[in-house]
Amino acid sequence: MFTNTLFLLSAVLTLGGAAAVVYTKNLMHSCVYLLASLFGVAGLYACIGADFLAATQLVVYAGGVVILMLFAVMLTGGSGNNINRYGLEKITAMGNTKTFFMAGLTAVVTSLVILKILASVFKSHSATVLTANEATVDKLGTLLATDHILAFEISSVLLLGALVGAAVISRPRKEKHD
Amino acid sequence: MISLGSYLAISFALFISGIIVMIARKNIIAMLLGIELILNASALNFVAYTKFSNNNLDGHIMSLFIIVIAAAEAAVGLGIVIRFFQLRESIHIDDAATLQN
Amino acid sequence: MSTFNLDVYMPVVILIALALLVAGGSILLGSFIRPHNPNKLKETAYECGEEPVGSAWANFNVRFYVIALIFIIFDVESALMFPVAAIFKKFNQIGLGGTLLLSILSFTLVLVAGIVYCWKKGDLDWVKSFNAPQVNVASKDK
Amino acid sequence: MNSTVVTYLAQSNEYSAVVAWLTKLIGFNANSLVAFMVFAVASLVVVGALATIGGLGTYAERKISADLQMRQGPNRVGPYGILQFLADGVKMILKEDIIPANADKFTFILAPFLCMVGVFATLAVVPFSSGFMLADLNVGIFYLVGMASLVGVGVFLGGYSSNSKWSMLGGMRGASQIISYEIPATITIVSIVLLAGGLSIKTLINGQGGLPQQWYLFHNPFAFIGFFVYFIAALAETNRAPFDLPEAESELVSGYHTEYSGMRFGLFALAEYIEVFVVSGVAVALFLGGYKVPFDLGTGAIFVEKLGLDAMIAKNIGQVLELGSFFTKTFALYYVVIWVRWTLPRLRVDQLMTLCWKYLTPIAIFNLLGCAVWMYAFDGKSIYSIIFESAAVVAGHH
Amino acid sequence: MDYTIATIAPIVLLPFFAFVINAFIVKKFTNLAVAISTGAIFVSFLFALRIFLDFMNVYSVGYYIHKTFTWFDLSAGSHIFKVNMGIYIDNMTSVMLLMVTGAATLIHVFSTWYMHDDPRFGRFFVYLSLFTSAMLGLVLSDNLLSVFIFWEIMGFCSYSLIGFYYEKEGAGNASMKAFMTTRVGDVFFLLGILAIWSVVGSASFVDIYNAIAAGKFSNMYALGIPLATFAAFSVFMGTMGKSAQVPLQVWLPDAMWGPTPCSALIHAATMVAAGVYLSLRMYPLMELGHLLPFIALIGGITAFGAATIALVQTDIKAVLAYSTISQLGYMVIGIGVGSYNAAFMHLITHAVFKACLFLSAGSVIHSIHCQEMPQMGGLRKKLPYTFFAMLLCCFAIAGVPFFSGFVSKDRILGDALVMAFSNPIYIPVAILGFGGAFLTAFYMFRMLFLTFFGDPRDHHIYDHAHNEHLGWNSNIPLLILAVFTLGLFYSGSFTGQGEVNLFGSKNEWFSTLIHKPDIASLHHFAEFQSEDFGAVDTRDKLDLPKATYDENHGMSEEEAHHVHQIHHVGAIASIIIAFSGIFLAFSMYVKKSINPGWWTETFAAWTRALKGKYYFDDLYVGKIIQKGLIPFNNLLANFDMGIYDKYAVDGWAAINRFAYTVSRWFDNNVIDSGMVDGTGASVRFMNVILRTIQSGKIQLYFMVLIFVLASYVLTLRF
Repeated sequence: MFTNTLFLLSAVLTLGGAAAVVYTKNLMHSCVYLLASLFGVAGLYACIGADFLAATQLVVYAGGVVILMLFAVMLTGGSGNNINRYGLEKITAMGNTKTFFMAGLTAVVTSLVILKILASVFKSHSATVLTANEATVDKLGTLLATDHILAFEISSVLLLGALVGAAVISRPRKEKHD
Repeated sequence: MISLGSYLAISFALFISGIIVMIARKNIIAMLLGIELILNASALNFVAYTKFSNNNLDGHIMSLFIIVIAAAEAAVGLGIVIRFFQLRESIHIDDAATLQN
Repeated sequence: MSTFNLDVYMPVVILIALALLVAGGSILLGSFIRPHNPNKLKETAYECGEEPVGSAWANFNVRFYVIALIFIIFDVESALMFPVAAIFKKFNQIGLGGTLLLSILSFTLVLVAGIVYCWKKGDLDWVKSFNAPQVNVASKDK
Repeated sequence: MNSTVVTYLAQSNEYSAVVAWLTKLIGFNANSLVAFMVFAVASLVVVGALATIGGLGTYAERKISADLQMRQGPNRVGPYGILQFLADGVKMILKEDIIPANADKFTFILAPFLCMVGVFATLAVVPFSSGFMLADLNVGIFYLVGMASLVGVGVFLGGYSSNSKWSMLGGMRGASQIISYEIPATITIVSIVLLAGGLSIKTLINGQGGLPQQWYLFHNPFAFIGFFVYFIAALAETNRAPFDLPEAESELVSGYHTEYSGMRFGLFALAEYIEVFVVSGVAVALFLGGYKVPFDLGTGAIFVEKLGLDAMIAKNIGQVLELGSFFTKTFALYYVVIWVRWTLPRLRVDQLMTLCWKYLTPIAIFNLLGCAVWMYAFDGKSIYSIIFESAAVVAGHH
Repeated sequence: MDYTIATIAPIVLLPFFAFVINAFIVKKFTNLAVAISTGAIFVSFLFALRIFLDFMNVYSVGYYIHKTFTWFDLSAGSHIFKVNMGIYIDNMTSVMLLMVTGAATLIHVFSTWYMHDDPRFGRFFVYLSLFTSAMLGLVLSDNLLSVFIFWEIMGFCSYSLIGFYYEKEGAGNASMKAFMTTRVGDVFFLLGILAIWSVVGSASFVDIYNAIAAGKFSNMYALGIPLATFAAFSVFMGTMGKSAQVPLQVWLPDAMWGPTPCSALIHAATMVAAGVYLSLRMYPLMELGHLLPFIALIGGITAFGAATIALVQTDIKAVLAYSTISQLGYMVIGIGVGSYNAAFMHLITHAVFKACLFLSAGSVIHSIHCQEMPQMGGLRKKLPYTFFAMLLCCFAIAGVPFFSGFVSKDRILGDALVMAFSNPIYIPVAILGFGGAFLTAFYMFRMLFLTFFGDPRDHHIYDHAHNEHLGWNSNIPLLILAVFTLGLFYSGSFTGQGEVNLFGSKNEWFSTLIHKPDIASLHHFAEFQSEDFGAVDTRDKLDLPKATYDENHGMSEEEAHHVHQIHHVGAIASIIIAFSGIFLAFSMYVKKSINPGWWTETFAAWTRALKGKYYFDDLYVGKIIQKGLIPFNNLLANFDMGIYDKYAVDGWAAINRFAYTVSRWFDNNVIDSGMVDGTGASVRFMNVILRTIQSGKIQLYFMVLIFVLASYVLTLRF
């Protein structure tokens, strides 16, 4: 009963958020809707017992990625419909009928592909019995420290690379005359 | 109500939304939003399959690293966007079509 | 391994609903009794009593972004550290503490290298951004 | 595991009776339904209590600041002015609700809601006592970190949506400050998790005891430093002085909520005061033994044994003692927070970032590694038990 | 001594770790980086020495160490696709390891002196470390795939080191040339690996040997030729590229743009020898593919041709470079005439004396800052140690008895002579071989005399030769290498397993231990079983019989006697040839009784051809590359105008005007408008389309990607 409610709420939040991301024309709003969608995904994780992943989703996405996106939106001029000094359209560029038509076409094709792949799954897994939810933290920790130790260590290198790379890219640069 | 099918359907919808956002938007940041949606859809798939097939946690690990990579990707991607904006005063994707200057 | 019921998430949902209810309710309650007579002056943003100049949604200092960037990397790092830290005690009891300690050490030190790099390059200095000229469009955009 | 208010109540016979009666009445298993109702009531109690505490927080702040500055403080409304917060509340509801014309209305309305949700959701895992706890999630402390980060989004959106330069600056500063100080706080939490061996709040508290030498604060030197790192970071995360840059009156008018008026402003304030309580509570749970009462009085077993009380009543007495223990420590920290605010001058923005990234974060990482090495080297024993045991060994030799 | 991968891998990994560490610290801590590099290779040398002594101790033909582990496994069901990596050490490998690590150590030490004042002192060592680890990896590899990987890493290092002085334009061009030329060979080599894989299903040497023994290659054809021949030829093309055999020899002389120590290590001692080493490993395949005569011929042409070019060079390093090509030619002759262990011995002896020669040349160049021999002369007194070392090496390379070059080269030539008597195809090989030997003796001593004897021709240079800068780290490597040019280290038995014999015909360890893996003897490998990672080798070496020297080499008494006789003739001939070459050089450049100028004037055309290096560069650069397409076009045009128009069109027109008109109409309307213009138009049309597609619009790419993927998936059935 409650499980289904939680699932439904999360699903509605996820899909509604995603749909709103598609629909809205305001970049800042679409970031907020993305937050809602990701929040819903966290709920979906929680529904199938992936409690640690749900929390990670909250920490990394709600706290991290969305804030980063919001900052990036601000750094590139907010979401006002300004025209910059070169006369270029500065922001928006949120698509028009033509691009949405193309996107719709692609989406149809993609959904054909995915539906074809998923058809068998939908047929065979119609009635699954939910296994009991278990605490995942210890298991995940054990996996990370044993089987996936290499991935764990390499991810630190990946993060280091991302940190250094992004810092170098976005660092303010001195102009020539100084 | 909670079944593999419903999870796959949700992740399918998320994925399609991501595709649409990625192609329809001409704003680089908005495209990155689409990429986040796509990555989330795939991560959700991994967890769902893990739950409904053998219930070992490999899918969780995979999703965990997808999240890690998504974060790194967002950091670097947005860094590039900001740098590009500093150079061009634009975050229109088609302004990024030239290879030089 | 003990199992758990999804009912443990009930309070979370209830509390979120309560938060929305409390916030929405108080505003709704106020709307019945509070005065509502807006005028143009009231609705302008506060700018020391002057007419606001331009939009506030101009570009901001890149420093903010670099900070957010370092933040997200360390956020992810801590997210990965949590499960490993949680099993440390258990592993220590069965005699695997040394290997786990090594892996935690190497994982952390690699990221420390990152923060040392940013420190050396001055990304952590806030003041520098005031002195160093930069290609920031905020001042030009009028 | 999963010992919440429901599992606590389920120990009594009445609970199962009620469940059985309801099951009979409505025709299907009412376990979940009763749990829901209990949770709902408990949540209402918690929210009510904390709203009051938050409100009283404003009163306490004024009173304490007045005390520190040798003034009277509010003293007109009610005895000692204690009803001041009610008067404030009424005022806020009665104030006109102004949304600036140029504002982004959607986010303007959403921002305080986000703050509220972020703060209220963290209440779920605040351990008031071993029995009175809303949810004991397996990932409790991590969940708390995640939910609390919603506040950052709320603050940013609040600053952004007003379309005022003061708000914008305040919002950017606020968000970057909150996320920055989340790092040392989180890493310190990781080091305590490492000591306790689990993410659930219950596990964290059960690793400690009622007496100070059993607390993680005095477990080892790294945890001791960690407490101060966490406390400073928590202050900054809640935008409290001396880290209240986002709302620095002398610089930014009122920061990110410059354009907010009436109840909308009230929500920000309420969220802030409750968050202070929550971080104080978390600090207590992590470092100061949480709800633990000395000499295991909290379990109530001793009352059954010595006084011959009924088991359930003894347990209830134990719970009250635990609640007392938790609230005493938390309010003590709360007092320190207010005390700090009215004692220390505000930092400059560059000092703020320097403090975070060049002092707290390296120290926190050092603490984490130190804790890991300590665990490995001393097999998880606290400094007290090491000294005590060696003393015992020495004593045994003589 | 039981070996596991963990006890063998340090040989490769130490230099590699040195490379990794140095790559980071080289800018700040140059001296530390140099010390790390040198130390790492020295420790590798100790490891190699231990392995070598162990093999000497066992002293058995059948002893080898083979450790494999699965790199990746893509097997699905019954379809096995498994890639193993591993280590294979037999007697040959152990000798090779010792040579590579020893030479590399000495050259590292020498480089600390030679490169010391260079601004990129540290970086040089970074490259050297990477190179050394790659070379050692190649030597230890048990399969062609890892050989190829290390082969390419070496190619890269060679490229970097040739272009080390990248400020000079010539260096940049030379490095590019070396890279591209060897690439031609490498492509064939890869093709060969694939061809072999298609038959064997593995690239492991042992698997290949087993497949050959089992006759898997029979009745396999590729492009209409036997697959064995095809594979052997492709692999040998790799050798030709790497070991600078005609016609891919052009890059090696230009490789001398690199610093001299790197020339010594890479372009004399090790990397170029790796090609020969590969051919030695693949000997059964070459034999199976009936490629040996071809190989011998290529080797002969290379040996002789390069020697003739060396006659007229004036740059001291150029002489050495051509001499290297020529000596590599001898090794290839050795392979071609089936003189397996002599070819390998020549590889080793050549590595030693050529490294020493290069290092000597390096110390001369570094002392006088000049490479041109006509400006040298009389340096004997200034550089006595260098002179001594170079003298010994020249004796060795010229084939004077008691020196190493004599032992190995004489054996190759002797076998060539034996083959020439039995098979007329080999007659030119023998002639070219002996001729080359004469020229070798001549030009090496020409170089020696021009450099060290006579009066100083350029007093400015002579006076400024600062020999006081020569230190222990420049002389000791030279002298150590020079000592090892003595023949008794290779023939005879200094390890105490047989009797010492200065003439090198009795009980010598080299030919006792290293046996030709010809098809007849491949059964030896059949007992092989792959072992898991790090497992101890199950072969109990105590059970292995000690190898004994077979004077008859498995032939009957009579045959052996016949062969010995020819060998004696060959030996005497080569001694005479060597001394006459030396005498000729002596009389030309020391006694000056013969005027070399007369010879160059008399045979001016020849001299020009030699100076022009037989115009190979002109051919490649000028003819094939630059004008490759235009002459082809011209040819077509000439055909059109000169033959078709002149005879066919005019003739036909005269006979039949109607046909002519029709032809012209056809020409105008169909060929020109339709096809020629049509081609242009279609290109323009495609251009428009392609330009639109190649718009840089990432979303478009993404869409196309999705559509292509979709069209693929939707056509699948599952």
